[in-house]
Amino acid sequence: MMESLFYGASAVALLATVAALTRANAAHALIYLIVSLLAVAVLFFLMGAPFAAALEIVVYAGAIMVLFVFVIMMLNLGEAGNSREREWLAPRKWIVPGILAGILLLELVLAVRHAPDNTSGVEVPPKMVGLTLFGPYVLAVEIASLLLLTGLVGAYHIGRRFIVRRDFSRPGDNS
Amino acid sequence: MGGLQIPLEHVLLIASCLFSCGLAGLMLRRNLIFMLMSLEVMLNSAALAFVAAGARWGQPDGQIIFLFILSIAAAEVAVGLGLVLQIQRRFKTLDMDQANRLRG
Amino acid sequence: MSELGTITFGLFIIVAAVGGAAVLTWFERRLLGVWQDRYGPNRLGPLGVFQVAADMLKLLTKDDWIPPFADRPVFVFAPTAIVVAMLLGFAVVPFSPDLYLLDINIGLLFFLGMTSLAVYAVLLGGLASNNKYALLGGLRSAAQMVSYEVFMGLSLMGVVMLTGSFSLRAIVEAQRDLWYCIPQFLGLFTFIIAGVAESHRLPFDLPEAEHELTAGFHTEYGGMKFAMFMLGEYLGLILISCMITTLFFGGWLGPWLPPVVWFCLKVFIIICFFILLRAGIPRPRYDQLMTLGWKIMLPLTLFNLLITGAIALWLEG
Amino acid sequence: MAVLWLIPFLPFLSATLMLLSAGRMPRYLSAWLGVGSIGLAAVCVALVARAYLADHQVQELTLWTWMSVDNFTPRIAFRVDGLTVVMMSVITGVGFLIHLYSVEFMWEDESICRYFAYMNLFVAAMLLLVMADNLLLLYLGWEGVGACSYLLVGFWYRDPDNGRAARKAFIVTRVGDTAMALGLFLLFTELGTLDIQPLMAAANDRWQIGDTLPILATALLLGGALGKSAQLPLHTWLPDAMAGPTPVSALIHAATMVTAGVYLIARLYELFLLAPPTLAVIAWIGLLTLLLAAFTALAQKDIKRILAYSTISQIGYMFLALGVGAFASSIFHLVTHAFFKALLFLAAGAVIHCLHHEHNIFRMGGLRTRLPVVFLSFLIGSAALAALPFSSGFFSKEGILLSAWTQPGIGPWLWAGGLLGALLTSIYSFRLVFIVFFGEAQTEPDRQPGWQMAIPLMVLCVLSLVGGWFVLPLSGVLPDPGHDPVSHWVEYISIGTPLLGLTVAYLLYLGRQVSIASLMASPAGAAVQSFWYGGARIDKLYDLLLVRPFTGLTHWWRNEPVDLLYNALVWMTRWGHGRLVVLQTGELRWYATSMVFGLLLLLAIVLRDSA
Repeated sequence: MMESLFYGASAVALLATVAALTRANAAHALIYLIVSLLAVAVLFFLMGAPFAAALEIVVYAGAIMVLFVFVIMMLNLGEAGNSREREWLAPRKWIVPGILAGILLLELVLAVRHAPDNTSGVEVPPKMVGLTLFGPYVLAVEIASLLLLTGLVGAYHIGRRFIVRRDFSRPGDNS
Repeated sequence: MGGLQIPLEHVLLIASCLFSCGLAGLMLRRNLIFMLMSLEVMLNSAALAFVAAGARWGQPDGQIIFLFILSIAAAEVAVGLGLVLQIQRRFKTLDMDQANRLRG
Repeated sequence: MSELGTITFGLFIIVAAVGGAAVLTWFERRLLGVWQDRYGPNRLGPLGVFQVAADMLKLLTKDDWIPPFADRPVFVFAPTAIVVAMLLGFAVVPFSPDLYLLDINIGLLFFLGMTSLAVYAVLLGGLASNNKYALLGGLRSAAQMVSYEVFMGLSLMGVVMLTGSFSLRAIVEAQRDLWYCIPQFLGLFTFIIAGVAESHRLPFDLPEAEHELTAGFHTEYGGMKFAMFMLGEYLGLILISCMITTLFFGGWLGPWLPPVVWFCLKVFIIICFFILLRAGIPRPRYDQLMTLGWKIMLPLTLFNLLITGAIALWLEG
Repeated sequence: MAVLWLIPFLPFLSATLMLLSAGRMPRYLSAWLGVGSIGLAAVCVALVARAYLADHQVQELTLWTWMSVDNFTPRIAFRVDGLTVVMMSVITGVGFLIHLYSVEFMWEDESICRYFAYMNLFVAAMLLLVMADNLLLLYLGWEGVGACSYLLVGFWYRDPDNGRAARKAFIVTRVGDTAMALGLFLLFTELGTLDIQPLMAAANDRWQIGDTLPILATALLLGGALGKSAQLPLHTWLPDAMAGPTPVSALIHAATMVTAGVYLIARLYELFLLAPPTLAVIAWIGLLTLLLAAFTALAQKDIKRILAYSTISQIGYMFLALGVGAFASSIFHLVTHAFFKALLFLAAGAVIHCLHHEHNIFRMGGLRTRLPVVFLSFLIGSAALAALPFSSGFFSKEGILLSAWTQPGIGPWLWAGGLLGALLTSIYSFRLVFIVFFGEAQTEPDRQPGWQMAIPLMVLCVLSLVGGWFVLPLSGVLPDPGHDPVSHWVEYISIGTPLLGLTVAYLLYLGRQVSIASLMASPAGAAVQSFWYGGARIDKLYDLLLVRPFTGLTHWWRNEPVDLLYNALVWMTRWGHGRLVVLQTGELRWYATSMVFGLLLLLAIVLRDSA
């Protein structure tokens, strides 16, 4: 039962990912991507990593992807954008990326082929994750926080001038 | 509820497939938003591999690396989407083949 | 509980929650009427209680129209998302010591995940409608939800710290001596505000602010799909009330009465409080909303977290 | 001991509060906080000292482990023995008096809050320095006091000269600190610990007297001590550091921080005992410094610079004592010096304060009747500085001279040098008294010192007088050489020398029985005077020896043939750039695809190797 759930979720994840990356409409692609992420969250949960599963939903699906939707809504390219995307997705353009990705997949399959181990079947509870995170990994946490701070400042700086504030006090100037 | 015992190979295989898909998407798509999405897929597949490895040993380290990947993804998306907005404003397109000059 | 029992119970919860949400539409209007010194629906049946049935009939028989310019699949998908997410959220609520669907040790995180997924209904609804007002409503909603989700999660971490677990049953059990509404009053306060904002009810209903955006993200929706949005909103209200009860008011704990009754009683009181909130407080401006979220509530939750952590360490020795 | 951690924490807390207020704190509140926190710390120190004096039990307190890297685990831990008790008492006691004094001195300054914040931070860092049980924590305090010294010397930062003085103080001490850091590295790599007690034990265990390694380590540590304590050749920053407010000079550049070097060597005396050559060097450096600074002090005009050179000279005595192994005498002199030099600085500050910020002693005069409290303080301070009999300086300096005398071999030479220094000290200190307080009035004081100034002066007067009778709880902590009884004439001479100096000063500057005006007017005399006035030209020497050659070298190097190599490199890079630039299309997908190519290749190689 659980095994079949696992393989089902894997199939959903794969199919949704493929679908996500071949859509012309960004919103549709995002919905597929979210489905894929939820499927991966199920995989995490089944492998005994409930904390990672929850975070995958809360942070990945619930926050990061919302940002994507937000930007798509802000840009709101509409049908024109979709048709152009469709044009860019012509079968001819698939050849090189397809071949390269195929070779990579082949190589990866060759590389992981000899892993005879099973997953342990032990659930790693959030408390243990937390203790390890703030124990041996505390320096990495600091670095990650620094990275996030950098991301924050960078995003603020880069995104700041997207909305040009009109100066309403000077009616003649509409630049 | 305990975890599931499945061959590690299978999980890694799924992660490889996801990674290849993401990579193909990255090479295929010209729209910056889709490229960012492909990057997310790749990061996510790497996270899957890490969590699988953590599950193999029953240790929290895999999940911790997942957390770091999560923070990297968050930072990357924040900056990346900021760039999307800027590029759209300056070039009036998200086609990365056209936005190829250093100075906008 | 047996497999079959679980399934039955799950179905029962779904029916009860949906039914509760339906009754709530009537109840809210009556209660608002009382507080605002007017009648509210009072024509059909005793106290107008059959108004619920009438409304349902009207919504169900309405023409299920989809605007031609809309993004069809997404347009249909959006309202279902919120109902599904909210109903899933009920899976982790412990109604009594042995009346629950799931007791996973990340119950709280599961709830947070479901509320964060509920955002998509509003977002995608607004996007798929292909309508200015809907889009603006969706954008507002996205920003509001993302902002308020941040401290919603953080406001609960004080509770988690005191209990040492994400499991909702453990959290209730830990409140045997003292309900967390006392030591975590800051957490309660911020969580209530975040909860109102997450279910985008008044006073934080900016995504659908009638005066500016006609009806915001569901401008184009009608009939059954509109009903589902409303259903989702009321389900969200009930879910948030359940969570507040569980996390801060001792869940099923209470003397004399059976646990389930206690639980329902508490949830009922909190729902009344939410309706009172709607009756009493005007809607803020959008920038005020954002300022409140980032500059007041977030520091407040962080402060709460700091103090709670310090006290927890202190008690530990 | 529970109150132990409060001692550095209280000043630190109040400094943090004041810094966080960003100068918006009302001035009376800053004053209360600034003085109060030190006062409370002093009370805590008194409690700790009482407990120590009762049972001579070393108190230890580990707060937490600072960091843990491999077997390097320095702790935030305090260790209080007799030496630390003495230092803590001096720091908080004298520090409290100086803070109290500062309230009046700095009251009209707009940034009094910043002043007290820096001062409290300094006290916290200094306490950390003396209380630390490992050298890394000590080093933290060491750098902390350096930073505070920088901040306070440049306190009136609007004047670029003050900023320059602050930078000079910082950079010159940094030279020494670098040496010290190297010394710490050496000690850690060799002995595997920086905790002071285990370090000493390990050093005694592994090293013989006269080994190369202890000599090298102690020499490096000595470098730090020389920089911080303004000894030859790193003394040049201290006279310039007088640019800061006078209470700062009293606290940091006379009573406490500059003696940190002495403390360091005393704290690590077991290590230094393993390196006799270093000790000899310390003695000679001390002697040279004290003579040089004494001569220089004789020629100065600025009241604070005179005191600054006198400080250098007195610390020279302490180094001399350390060099001859009289560690306890050195610390004793440190304590008495802290009393009388703080007194002198504060009195000088009062003079400056009352005379519209006049620094030149030749524009003062006749202040004896106009500022009686200050006169009395100055007189007592000078008497102690000159080591007139029965003042506190007399006892401590006597101890140092006798220890020098009993040193085998070079002892008499050191003794004679020290004696000459004592003579000079006596002359320049009474020159100062006679010129400033006697004779004709040049400038009229426009105010009298208030109680916040008078009380610290009084207390320090008493301490300067009776400080010599204190018995410091150093037995068991520092070795007491217990020198052999010396013949009486040695003692008589060292008692008589200051009196001789007083007489000379009287004849030259007050009685005017002997005129040196003609001597000073002669070319040779003028040259000698200007030589000493310029601090023995050491600043010039450094400029000539270090700065000029360096800038010259850089100028010369700028157009060197070596550049041809780099030019060739540039040309090749340009050429390569021209060829490779075609790869940079700006197309993101192209980049990604090429990266994938590389990845595939690498993976293939790895696979082939593993297969």
